[in-house]
Amino acid sequence: DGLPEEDKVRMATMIDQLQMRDSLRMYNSVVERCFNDCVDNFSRKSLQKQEETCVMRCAEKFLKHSMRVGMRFAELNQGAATQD
Amino acid sequence: DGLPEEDKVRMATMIDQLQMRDSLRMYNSVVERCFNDCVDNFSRKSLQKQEETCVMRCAEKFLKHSMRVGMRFAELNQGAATQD
Amino acid sequence: DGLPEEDKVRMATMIDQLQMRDSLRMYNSVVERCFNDCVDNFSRKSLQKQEETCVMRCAEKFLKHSMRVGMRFAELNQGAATQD
Amino acid sequence: MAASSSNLPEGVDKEQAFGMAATEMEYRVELFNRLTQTCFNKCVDKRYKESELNMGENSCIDRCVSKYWLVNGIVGQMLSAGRPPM
Amino acid sequence: MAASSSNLPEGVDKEQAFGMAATEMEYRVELFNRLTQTCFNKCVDKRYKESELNMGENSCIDRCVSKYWLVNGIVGQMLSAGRPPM
Amino acid sequence: MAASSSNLPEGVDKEQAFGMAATEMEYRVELFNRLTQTCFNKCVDKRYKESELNMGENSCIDRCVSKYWLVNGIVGQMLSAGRPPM
Repeated sequence: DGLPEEDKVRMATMIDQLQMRDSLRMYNSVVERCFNDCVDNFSRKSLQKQEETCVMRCAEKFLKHSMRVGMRFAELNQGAATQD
Repeated sequence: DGLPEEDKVRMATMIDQLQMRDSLRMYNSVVERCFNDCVDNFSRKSLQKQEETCVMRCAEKFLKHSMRVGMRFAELNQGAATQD
Repeated sequence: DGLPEEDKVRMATMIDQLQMRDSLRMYNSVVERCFNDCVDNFSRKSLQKQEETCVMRCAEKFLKHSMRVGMRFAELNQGAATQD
Repeated sequence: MAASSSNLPEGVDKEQAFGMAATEMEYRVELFNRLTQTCFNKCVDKRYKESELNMGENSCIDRCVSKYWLVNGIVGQMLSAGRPPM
Repeated sequence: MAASSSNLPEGVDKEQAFGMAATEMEYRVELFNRLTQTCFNKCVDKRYKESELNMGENSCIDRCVSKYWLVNGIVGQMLSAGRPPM
Repeated sequence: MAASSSNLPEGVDKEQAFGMAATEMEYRVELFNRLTQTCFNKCVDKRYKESELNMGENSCIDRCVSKYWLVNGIVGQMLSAGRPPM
Protein backbone atom coordinates (compact mmCIF):
# COMPACT_ATOMS: atom_id res chain seq x y z
CA ASP A 1 0.00 0.00 0.00
CA GLY A 2 2.94 2.26 0.73
CA LEU A 3 4.14 1.74 -2.85
CA PRO A 4 4.48 4.75 -5.10
CA GLU A 5 1.84 5.00 -7.84
CA GLU A 6 4.37 4.18 -10.55
CA ASP A 7 5.31 0.85 -8.93
CA LYS A 8 1.68 -0.15 -8.46
CA VAL A 9 1.07 0.45 -12.16
CA ARG A 10 4.15 -1.57 -13.06
CA MET A 11 3.12 -4.45 -10.82
CA ALA A 12 -0.37 -4.47 -12.35
CA THR A 13 1.13 -4.49 -15.83
CA MET A 14 3.35 -7.40 -14.90
CA ILE A 15 0.40 -9.38 -13.54
CA ASP A 16 -1.63 -8.64 -16.69
CA GLN A 17 1.17 -9.89 -18.87
CA LEU A 18 1.78 -13.07 -16.89
CA GLN A 19 -1.96 -13.81 -17.04
CA MET A 20 -2.09 -13.19 -20.76
CA ARG A 21 0.91 -15.46 -21.31
CA ASP A 22 -0.68 -18.07 -19.12
CA SER A 23 -4.01 -18.10 -20.96
CA LEU A 24 -2.22 -18.39 -24.29
CA ARG A 25 -0.26 -21.37 -22.98
CA MET A 26 -3.43 -22.97 -21.69
CA TYR A 27 -5.03 -22.41 -25.10
CA ASN A 28 -2.04 -24.08 -26.82
CA SER A 29 -2.22 -27.01 -24.45
CA VAL A 30 -5.95 -27.56 -25.02
CA VAL A 31 -5.41 -27.55 -28.77
CA GLU A 32 -2.62 -30.12 -28.49
CA ARG A 33 -4.56 -32.35 -26.12
CA CYS A 34 -7.80 -32.35 -28.09
CA PHE A 35 -5.95 -32.84 -31.38
CA ASN A 36 -4.12 -35.82 -29.90
CA ASP A 37 -7.25 -37.36 -28.43
CA CYS A 38 -9.54 -36.75 -31.41
CA VAL A 39 -7.54 -36.80 -34.66
CA ASP A 40 -5.87 -39.95 -35.91
CA ASN A 41 -6.72 -40.24 -39.55
CA PHE A 42 -4.56 -38.41 -42.07
CA SER A 43 -6.06 -39.46 -45.37
CA ARG A 44 -7.46 -35.93 -45.84
CA LYS A 45 -6.56 -32.34 -45.16
CA SER A 46 -9.93 -31.40 -43.68
CA LEU A 47 -11.52 -32.46 -40.41
CA GLN A 48 -14.22 -35.09 -40.52
CA LYS A 49 -17.49 -34.25 -38.83
CA GLN A 50 -16.94 -36.61 -35.89
CA GLU A 51 -13.43 -35.28 -35.33
CA GLU A 52 -14.87 -31.77 -35.13
CA THR A 53 -17.51 -32.85 -32.62
CA CYS A 54 -14.90 -34.65 -30.57
CA VAL A 55 -12.63 -31.57 -30.50
CA MET A 56 -15.46 -29.31 -29.39
CA ARG A 57 -16.55 -31.61 -26.59
CA CYS A 58 -12.96 -32.11 -25.50
CA ALA A 59 -12.27 -28.37 -25.32
CA GLU A 60 -15.53 -27.69 -23.51
CA LYS A 61 -14.89 -30.50 -21.05
CA PHE A 62 -11.38 -29.28 -20.41
CA LEU A 63 -12.60 -25.73 -19.75
CA LYS A 64 -15.23 -26.94 -17.30
CA HIS A 65 -12.64 -29.13 -15.64
CA SER A 66 -10.23 -26.24 -15.41
CA MET A 67 -12.84 -23.99 -13.80
CA ARG A 68 -13.71 -26.63 -11.24
CA VAL A 69 -10.05 -27.18 -10.40
CA GLY A 70 -9.65 -23.43 -10.08
CA MET A 71 -12.45 -23.25 -7.50
CA ARG A 72 -11.09 -26.14 -5.43
CA PHE A 73 -7.57 -24.75 -5.67
CA ALA A 74 -8.71 -21.36 -4.43
CA GLU A 75 -10.49 -22.97 -1.47
CA LEU A 76 -7.34 -24.87 -0.52
CA ASN A 77 -5.25 -21.72 -0.85
CA GLN A 78 -7.57 -20.08 1.64
CA GLY A 79 -7.40 -23.02 4.01
CA ALA A 80 -11.13 -23.54 3.65
CA ALA A 81 -10.85 -27.24 2.84
CA THR A 82 -13.13 -29.63 4.64
CA GLN A 83 -12.27 -33.17 5.71
CA ASP A 84 -12.99 -36.26 3.60
CA ASP B 1 7.81 2.67 -39.04
CA GLY B 2 7.22 5.78 -37.00
CA LEU B 3 9.26 4.21 -34.19
CA PRO B 4 12.39 5.98 -33.02
CA GLU B 5 15.65 4.29 -34.07
CA GLU B 6 16.40 3.19 -30.52
CA ASP B 7 13.11 1.27 -30.23
CA LYS B 8 13.63 -0.47 -33.56
CA VAL B 9 17.02 -1.68 -32.38
CA ARG B 10 15.55 -2.86 -29.13
CA MET B 11 12.75 -4.73 -30.90
CA ALA B 12 15.27 -6.40 -33.23
CA THR B 13 17.39 -7.42 -30.25
CA MET B 14 14.35 -8.90 -28.54
CA ILE B 15 13.43 -10.91 -31.65
CA ASP B 16 17.02 -12.16 -31.98
CA GLN B 17 17.03 -13.32 -28.39
CA LEU B 18 13.67 -15.07 -28.59
CA GLN B 19 14.85 -16.87 -31.74
CA MET B 20 18.11 -17.89 -30.11
CA ARG B 21 16.25 -19.19 -27.08
CA ASP B 22 13.85 -21.02 -29.33
CA SER B 23 16.56 -22.78 -31.36
CA LEU B 24 18.30 -23.88 -28.18
CA ARG B 25 15.03 -25.31 -26.89
CA MET B 26 14.47 -27.10 -30.16
CA TYR B 27 17.98 -28.48 -29.96
CA ASN B 28 17.35 -29.74 -26.42
CA SER B 29 14.09 -31.38 -27.50
CA VAL B 30 15.72 -33.19 -30.45
CA VAL B 31 18.43 -34.54 -28.17
CA GLU B 32 15.86 -35.83 -25.68
CA ARG B 33 13.64 -37.37 -28.35
CA CYS B 34 16.44 -39.11 -30.25
CA PHE B 35 18.04 -40.33 -27.03
CA ASN B 36 14.69 -41.76 -25.93
CA ASP B 37 13.98 -43.43 -29.25
CA CYS B 38 17.50 -44.78 -29.85
CA VAL B 39 19.22 -45.56 -26.55
CA ASP B 40 17.97 -48.30 -24.26
CA ASN B 41 20.99 -50.28 -23.24
CA PHE B 42 23.02 -49.11 -20.28
CA SER B 43 25.65 -51.79 -19.92
CA ARG B 44 28.32 -49.35 -21.18
CA LYS B 45 29.24 -45.69 -20.98
CA SER B 46 29.86 -45.29 -24.70
CA LEU B 47 27.39 -45.32 -27.59
CA GLN B 48 27.18 -48.42 -29.70
CA LYS B 49 27.55 -47.98 -33.44
CA GLN B 50 23.89 -48.67 -34.20
CA GLU B 51 22.77 -46.25 -31.50
CA GLU B 52 24.89 -43.56 -33.09
CA THR B 53 23.44 -44.26 -36.54
CA CYS B 54 19.94 -44.19 -35.10
CA VAL B 55 20.55 -40.85 -33.38
CA MET B 56 21.89 -39.26 -36.55
CA ARG B 57 18.99 -40.44 -38.67
CA CYS B 58 16.52 -39.37 -36.01
CA ALA B 59 17.97 -35.87 -35.76
CA GLU B 60 18.15 -35.48 -39.54
CA LYS B 61 14.61 -36.73 -39.96
CA PHE B 62 13.36 -34.37 -37.29
CA LEU B 63 15.07 -31.40 -38.92
CA LYS B 64 13.58 -32.21 -42.32
CA HIS B 65 10.21 -32.68 -40.68
CA SER B 66 10.55 -29.38 -38.89
CA MET B 67 11.41 -27.54 -42.10
CA ARG B 68 8.44 -29.04 -43.91
CA VAL B 69 6.11 -28.10 -41.06
CA GLY B 70 7.58 -24.59 -41.15
CA MET B 71 6.73 -24.22 -44.83
CA ARG B 72 3.16 -25.47 -44.44
CA PHE B 73 2.69 -23.34 -41.34
CA ALA B 74 3.86 -20.23 -43.18
CA GLU B 75 1.42 -20.93 -46.04
CA LEU B 76 -1.45 -21.27 -43.61
CA ASN B 77 -0.43 -18.08 -41.84
CA GLN B 78 -0.67 -16.31 -45.17
CA GLY B 79 -4.05 -17.82 -45.93
CA ALA B 80 -2.58 -19.57 -48.98
CA ALA B 81 -3.93 -22.98 -48.03
CA THR B 82 -5.71 -24.97 -50.72
CA GLN B 83 -8.65 -27.30 -50.18
CA ASP B 84 -8.24 -31.08 -49.63
CA ASP C 1 36.43 -8.82 -13.72
CA GLY C 2 36.63 -5.47 -15.46
CA LEU C 3 32.89 -5.07 -14.90
CA PRO C 4 31.65 -2.11 -12.84
CA GLU C 5 30.35 -3.06 -9.38
CA GLU C 6 26.75 -2.33 -10.38
CA ASP C 7 26.85 -4.82 -13.25
CA LYS C 8 28.36 -7.54 -11.08
CA VAL C 9 25.53 -7.11 -8.61
CA ARG C 10 22.98 -7.22 -11.39
CA MET C 11 24.50 -10.40 -12.86
CA ALA C 12 24.51 -12.05 -9.42
CA THR C 13 20.87 -11.08 -8.93
CA MET C 14 19.98 -12.55 -12.30
CA ILE C 15 21.73 -15.82 -11.48
CA ASP C 16 19.98 -15.99 -8.09
CA GLN C 17 16.61 -15.51 -9.73
CA LEU C 18 17.19 -18.09 -12.45
CA GLN C 19 18.27 -20.59 -9.81
CA MET C 20 15.26 -19.86 -7.65
CA ARG C 21 12.95 -20.26 -10.66
CA ASP C 22 14.71 -23.48 -11.55
CA SER C 23 14.38 -25.03 -8.08
CA LEU C 24 10.69 -24.16 -8.00
CA ARG C 25 10.21 -25.84 -11.37
CA MET C 26 12.09 -28.89 -10.17
CA TYR C 27 9.88 -28.95 -7.09
CA ASN C 28 6.75 -28.79 -9.25
CA SER C 29 8.02 -31.59 -11.46
CA VAL C 30 8.80 -33.88 -8.50
CA VAL C 31 5.30 -33.34 -7.13
CA GLU C 32 3.71 -34.17 -10.49
CA ARG C 33 5.88 -37.24 -11.04
CA CYS C 34 5.40 -38.70 -7.56
CA PHE C 35 1.67 -37.98 -7.62
CA ASN C 36 1.38 -39.75 -10.97
CA ASP C 37 3.41 -42.74 -9.86
CA CYS C 38 1.87 -43.14 -6.40
CA VAL C 39 -1.76 -41.95 -6.43
CA ASP C 40 -4.43 -43.73 -8.43
CA ASN C 41 -7.35 -44.16 -6.13
CA PHE C 42 -9.87 -41.33 -5.86
CA SER C 43 -12.49 -42.73 -3.54
CA ARG C 44 -11.33 -40.35 -0.78
CA LYS C 45 -10.00 -36.85 -0.33
CA SER C 46 -7.15 -37.82 1.96
CA LEU C 47 -3.98 -39.76 1.19
CA GLN C 48 -3.82 -43.38 2.26
CA LYS C 49 -0.82 -44.41 4.33
CA GLN C 50 0.85 -46.37 1.54
CA GLU C 51 0.37 -43.53 -0.90
CA GLU C 52 2.14 -41.23 1.53
CA THR C 53 5.03 -43.65 1.96
CA CYS C 54 5.29 -44.06 -1.80
CA VAL C 55 5.38 -40.28 -2.33
CA MET C 56 8.11 -39.81 0.26
CA ARG C 57 10.30 -42.54 -1.17
CA CYS C 58 9.72 -41.26 -4.69
CA ALA C 59 10.71 -37.70 -3.79
CA GLU C 60 13.77 -38.87 -1.85
CA LYS C 61 14.84 -41.14 -4.66
CA PHE C 62 14.42 -38.38 -7.20
CA LEU C 63 16.50 -35.98 -5.12
CA LYS C 64 19.30 -38.51 -4.75
CA HIS C 65 19.12 -39.24 -8.44
CA SER C 66 19.22 -35.55 -9.25
CA MET C 67 22.31 -35.00 -7.07
CA ARG C 68 24.11 -37.92 -8.68
CA VAL C 69 23.27 -36.64 -12.17
CA GLY C 70 24.52 -33.21 -11.10
CA MET C 71 27.89 -34.63 -10.08
CA ARG C 72 28.33 -36.60 -13.30
CA PHE C 73 27.18 -33.65 -15.35
CA ALA C 74 29.70 -31.37 -13.68
CA GLU C 75 32.50 -33.84 -14.37
CA LEU C 76 31.57 -33.99 -18.04
CA ASN C 77 31.39 -30.21 -18.24
CA GLN C 78 34.97 -30.11 -16.94
CA GLY C 79 36.11 -32.73 -19.42
CA ALA C 80 37.01 -35.05 -16.55
CA ALA C 81 35.12 -38.03 -17.93
CA THR C 82 36.89 -41.37 -18.04
CA GLN C 83 36.44 -44.04 -20.71
CA ASP C 84 33.99 -46.95 -20.38
CA MET D 1 -5.43 -6.35 -20.83
CA ALA D 2 -6.95 -3.45 -18.94
CA ALA D 3 -5.08 -0.40 -17.72
CA SER D 4 -3.77 1.80 -20.51
CA SER D 5 -4.91 5.07 -18.97
CA SER D 6 -3.53 8.36 -20.15
CA ASN D 7 -1.54 10.20 -17.51
CA LEU D 8 1.01 7.49 -16.75
CA PRO D 9 4.72 8.04 -16.81
CA GLU D 10 5.74 7.59 -20.44
CA GLY D 11 7.97 4.54 -19.96
CA VAL D 12 5.16 2.29 -18.76
CA ASP D 13 3.11 2.11 -21.96
CA LYS D 14 6.23 1.43 -23.96
CA GLU D 15 7.24 -1.43 -21.64
CA GLN D 16 3.74 -2.78 -22.04
CA ALA D 17 3.96 -2.67 -25.82
CA PHE D 18 7.28 -4.52 -25.84
CA GLY D 19 5.90 -7.03 -23.35
CA MET D 20 2.83 -7.72 -25.50
CA ALA D 21 4.92 -8.16 -28.62
CA ALA D 22 7.09 -10.69 -26.78
CA THR D 23 4.03 -12.54 -25.44
CA GLU D 24 2.52 -12.73 -28.93
CA MET D 25 5.77 -14.08 -30.38
CA GLU D 26 6.11 -16.65 -27.62
CA TYR D 27 2.57 -17.81 -28.32
CA ARG D 28 3.31 -18.39 -32.02
CA VAL D 29 6.58 -20.17 -31.26
CA GLU D 30 4.85 -22.46 -28.78
CA LEU D 31 2.05 -23.21 -31.25
CA PHE D 32 4.63 -24.10 -33.89
CA ASN D 33 6.64 -26.27 -31.49
CA ARG D 34 3.63 -28.22 -30.24
CA LEU D 35 2.38 -28.72 -33.79
CA THR D 36 5.84 -29.94 -34.87
CA GLN D 37 6.21 -32.42 -32.01
CA THR D 38 2.63 -33.67 -32.37
CA CYS D 39 2.80 -34.27 -36.12
CA PHE D 40 6.18 -35.99 -35.77
CA ASN D 41 4.57 -38.35 -33.26
CA LYS D 42 1.57 -38.99 -35.48
CA CYS D 43 3.34 -39.34 -38.85
CA VAL D 44 6.97 -40.40 -38.62
CA ASP D 45 8.24 -43.97 -38.29
CA LYS D 46 10.40 -44.14 -35.14
CA ARG D 47 12.56 -47.06 -36.25
CA TYR D 48 14.72 -44.61 -38.21
CA LYS D 49 15.70 -47.03 -40.95
CA GLU D 50 16.69 -44.05 -43.08
CA SER D 51 17.18 -40.35 -42.65
CA GLU D 52 14.76 -39.28 -45.40
CA LEU D 53 11.05 -38.71 -44.96
CA ASN D 54 9.23 -41.04 -47.34
CA MET D 55 6.20 -40.12 -49.45
CA GLY D 56 3.68 -41.46 -46.99
CA GLU D 57 5.26 -39.52 -44.14
CA ASN D 58 5.37 -36.34 -46.19
CA SER D 59 1.71 -36.38 -47.11
CA CYS D 60 0.77 -37.33 -43.56
CA ILE D 61 2.73 -34.31 -42.31
CA ASP D 62 0.98 -31.93 -44.72
CA ARG D 63 -2.45 -33.15 -43.67
CA CYS D 64 -1.51 -33.17 -40.02
CA VAL D 65 -0.42 -29.52 -40.15
CA SER D 66 -3.64 -28.60 -41.93
CA LYS D 67 -5.81 -30.43 -39.39
CA TYR D 68 -3.91 -29.00 -36.44
CA TRP D 69 -4.50 -25.54 -37.84
CA LEU D 70 -8.23 -26.22 -38.13
CA VAL D 71 -8.39 -27.55 -34.56
CA ASN D 72 -6.56 -24.44 -33.41
CA GLY D 73 -9.22 -22.34 -35.11
CA ILE D 74 -12.13 -24.24 -33.56
CA VAL D 75 -10.75 -24.02 -30.05
CA GLY D 76 -9.88 -20.35 -30.58
CA GLN D 77 -13.47 -19.57 -31.53
CA MET D 78 -14.82 -21.41 -28.52
CA LEU D 79 -12.51 -19.61 -26.12
CA SER D 80 -13.12 -16.18 -27.58
CA ALA D 81 -16.88 -16.75 -27.41
CA GLY D 82 -16.66 -17.09 -23.64
CA ARG D 83 -14.10 -14.40 -22.93
CA PRO D 84 -13.11 -10.94 -24.01
CA PRO D 85 -10.87 -11.13 -27.09
CA MET D 86 -7.12 -10.51 -26.81
CA MET E 1 18.29 -15.68 -2.13
CA ALA E 2 21.44 -14.11 -0.65
CA ALA E 3 22.66 -10.62 -1.39
CA SER E 4 20.37 -7.90 -0.15
CA SER E 5 23.12 -5.81 1.34
CA SER E 6 22.52 -2.22 2.25
CA ASN E 7 24.65 0.18 0.21
CA LEU E 8 23.55 -0.93 -3.28
CA PRO E 9 22.27 1.49 -5.88
CA GLU E 10 18.57 1.87 -5.14
CA GLY E 11 17.25 0.43 -8.44
CA VAL E 12 18.71 -3.02 -7.80
CA ASP E 13 16.64 -3.99 -4.78
CA LYS E 14 13.51 -2.86 -6.54
CA GLU E 15 14.33 -4.98 -9.60
CA GLN E 16 14.94 -7.87 -7.27
CA ALA E 17 11.58 -7.41 -5.59
CA PHE E 18 9.74 -7.34 -8.91
CA GLY E 19 11.72 -10.37 -10.06
CA MET E 20 10.82 -12.35 -6.95
CA ALA E 21 7.16 -11.45 -7.25
CA ALA E 22 7.21 -12.68 -10.86
CA THR E 23 9.00 -15.91 -9.89
CA GLU E 24 6.48 -16.58 -7.14
CA MET E 25 3.55 -16.01 -9.52
CA GLU E 26 5.09 -18.26 -12.16
CA TYR E 27 5.47 -20.97 -9.56
CA ARG E 28 1.80 -20.84 -8.59
CA VAL E 29 0.69 -20.79 -12.21
CA GLU E 30 2.85 -23.82 -13.01
CA LEU E 31 1.54 -25.68 -9.96
CA PHE E 32 -2.03 -24.99 -11.05
CA ASN E 33 -1.33 -26.02 -14.66
CA ARG E 34 0.34 -29.30 -13.72
CA LEU E 35 -2.44 -30.09 -11.25
CA THR E 36 -5.07 -29.35 -13.91
CA GLN E 37 -3.43 -31.52 -16.59
CA THR E 38 -2.74 -34.35 -14.14
CA CYS E 39 -6.26 -34.52 -12.72
CA PHE E 40 -7.77 -34.34 -16.22
CA ASN E 41 -5.65 -37.37 -17.15
CA LYS E 42 -6.64 -39.25 -14.00
CA CYS E 43 -10.35 -38.42 -13.90
CA VAL E 44 -11.87 -37.55 -17.27
CA ASP E 45 -13.11 -40.03 -19.86
CA LYS E 46 -11.24 -39.33 -23.12
CA ARG E 47 -13.89 -40.70 -25.45
CA TYR E 48 -15.72 -37.39 -25.20
CA LYS E 49 -19.23 -38.79 -25.65
CA GLU E 50 -20.58 -35.57 -24.19
CA SER E 51 -19.32 -32.15 -23.25
CA GLU E 52 -20.48 -32.23 -19.63
CA LEU E 53 -18.49 -33.62 -16.72
CA ASN E 54 -20.57 -36.37 -15.13
CA MET E 55 -20.98 -36.92 -11.38
CA GLY E 56 -18.24 -39.51 -11.13
CA GLU E 57 -15.79 -37.25 -12.94
CA ASN E 58 -16.68 -34.29 -10.75
CA SER E 59 -16.09 -36.08 -7.48
CA CYS E 60 -12.91 -37.64 -8.83
CA ILE E 61 -11.67 -34.14 -9.72
CA ASP E 62 -12.41 -32.77 -6.24
CA ARG E 63 -10.53 -35.60 -4.57
CA CYS E 64 -7.70 -35.43 -7.05
CA VAL E 65 -7.15 -31.72 -6.35
CA SER E 66 -7.20 -32.41 -2.63
CA LYS E 67 -4.69 -35.24 -2.89
CA TYR E 68 -2.41 -33.28 -5.21
CA TRP E 69 -2.41 -30.48 -2.67
CA LEU E 70 -1.41 -32.91 0.09
CA VAL E 71 1.38 -34.40 -2.02
CA ASN E 72 2.60 -30.87 -2.74
CA GLY E 73 2.77 -30.26 1.00
CA ILE E 74 4.67 -33.47 1.75
CA VAL E 75 7.28 -32.83 -0.92
CA GLY E 76 7.58 -29.21 0.14
CA GLN E 77 8.33 -30.24 3.74
CA MET E 78 10.95 -32.72 2.59
CA LEU E 79 12.68 -30.19 0.39
CA SER E 80 12.64 -27.42 2.96
CA ALA E 81 14.09 -29.82 5.56
CA GLY E 82 17.21 -30.25 3.44
CA ARG E 83 17.62 -26.68 2.21
CA PRO E 84 17.26 -23.13 3.41
CA PRO E 85 13.64 -21.97 3.03
CA MET E 86 12.64 -19.61 0.22
CA MET F 1 22.63 -12.92 -33.48
CA ALA F 2 23.28 -10.02 -35.88
CA ALA F 3 23.22 -6.36 -34.98
CA SER F 4 26.02 -5.26 -32.69
CA SER F 5 26.81 -2.09 -34.64
CA SER F 6 28.91 0.65 -33.14
CA ASN F 7 27.02 3.91 -32.74
CA LEU F 8 24.13 2.60 -30.67
CA PRO F 9 23.07 4.10 -27.38
CA GLU F 10 25.30 2.44 -24.79
CA GLY F 11 22.53 0.72 -22.82
CA VAL F 12 21.49 -1.52 -25.71
CA ASP F 13 24.66 -3.62 -26.01
CA LYS F 14 24.71 -4.12 -22.29
CA GLU F 15 21.08 -5.33 -22.32
CA GLN F 16 22.04 -7.68 -25.11
CA ALA F 17 24.94 -9.09 -23.11
CA PHE F 18 22.75 -9.72 -20.07
CA GLY F 19 20.10 -11.26 -22.31
CA MET F 20 22.60 -13.64 -23.93
CA ALA F 21 24.02 -14.68 -20.58
CA ALA F 22 20.48 -15.47 -19.39
CA THR F 23 19.71 -17.43 -22.58
CA GLU F 24 22.90 -19.46 -22.22
CA MET F 25 22.10 -20.28 -18.58
CA GLU F 26 18.54 -21.26 -19.44
CA TYR F 27 19.87 -23.59 -22.10
CA ARG F 28 22.16 -25.39 -19.64
CA VAL F 29 19.44 -25.66 -17.04
CA GLU F 30 17.03 -27.12 -19.58
CA LEU F 31 19.65 -29.60 -20.77
CA PHE F 32 20.26 -30.69 -17.19
CA ASN F 33 16.55 -31.00 -16.44
CA ARG F 34 15.74 -33.07 -19.53
CA LEU F 35 18.74 -35.30 -18.86
CA THR F 36 17.64 -35.79 -15.25
CA GLN F 37 14.04 -36.65 -16.13
CA THR F 38 15.09 -38.93 -18.99
CA CYS F 39 17.63 -40.92 -16.99
CA PHE F 40 15.20 -41.28 -14.09
CA ASN F 41 12.69 -42.77 -16.53
CA LYS F 42 15.27 -45.11 -18.04
CA CYS F 43 17.02 -46.26 -14.85
CA VAL F 44 14.89 -46.02 -11.72
CA ASP F 45 12.38 -48.58 -10.52
CA LYS F 46 9.00 -46.82 -10.14
CA ARG F 47 7.59 -49.14 -7.51
CA TYR F 48 9.49 -47.21 -4.84
CA LYS F 49 10.03 -50.12 -2.49
CA GLU F 50 12.79 -48.15 -0.82
CA SER F 51 14.13 -44.63 -0.86
CA GLU F 52 17.73 -45.53 -1.73
CA LEU F 53 19.10 -45.95 -5.22
CA ASN F 54 20.48 -49.48 -5.50
CA MET F 55 23.75 -50.42 -7.19
CA GLY F 56 22.15 -51.34 -10.50
CA GLU F 57 20.29 -48.02 -10.62
CA ASN F 58 23.42 -46.07 -9.76
CA SER F 59 25.54 -47.54 -12.52
CA CYS F 60 22.67 -47.21 -14.99
CA ILE F 61 22.46 -43.51 -14.09
CA ASP F 62 26.18 -42.95 -14.61
CA ARG F 63 26.08 -44.58 -18.03
CA CYS F 64 22.88 -42.83 -18.96
CA VAL F 65 24.37 -39.41 -18.22
CA SER F 66 27.44 -40.30 -20.24
CA LYS F 67 25.41 -41.47 -23.22
CA TYR F 68 23.09 -38.48 -23.08
CA TRP F 69 26.12 -36.23 -23.16
CA LEU F 70 27.45 -38.03 -26.25
CA VAL F 71 24.09 -37.77 -28.01
CA ASN F 72 24.03 -34.08 -27.16
CA GLY F 73 27.42 -33.73 -28.84
CA ILE F 74 26.39 -35.61 -31.99
CA VAL F 75 23.23 -33.58 -32.47
CA GLY F 76 25.14 -30.37 -31.73
CA GLN F 77 27.66 -31.14 -34.45
CA MET F 78 24.92 -31.89 -36.96
CA LEU F 79 23.07 -28.68 -36.22
CA SER F 80 26.16 -26.50 -36.27
CA ALA F 81 27.19 -28.04 -39.62
CA GLY F 82 24.00 -26.72 -41.22
CA ARG F 83 23.85 -23.35 -39.50
CA PRO F 84 26.05 -20.52 -38.37
CA PRO F 85 27.47 -21.28 -34.90
CA MET F 86 26.10 -19.52 -31.83
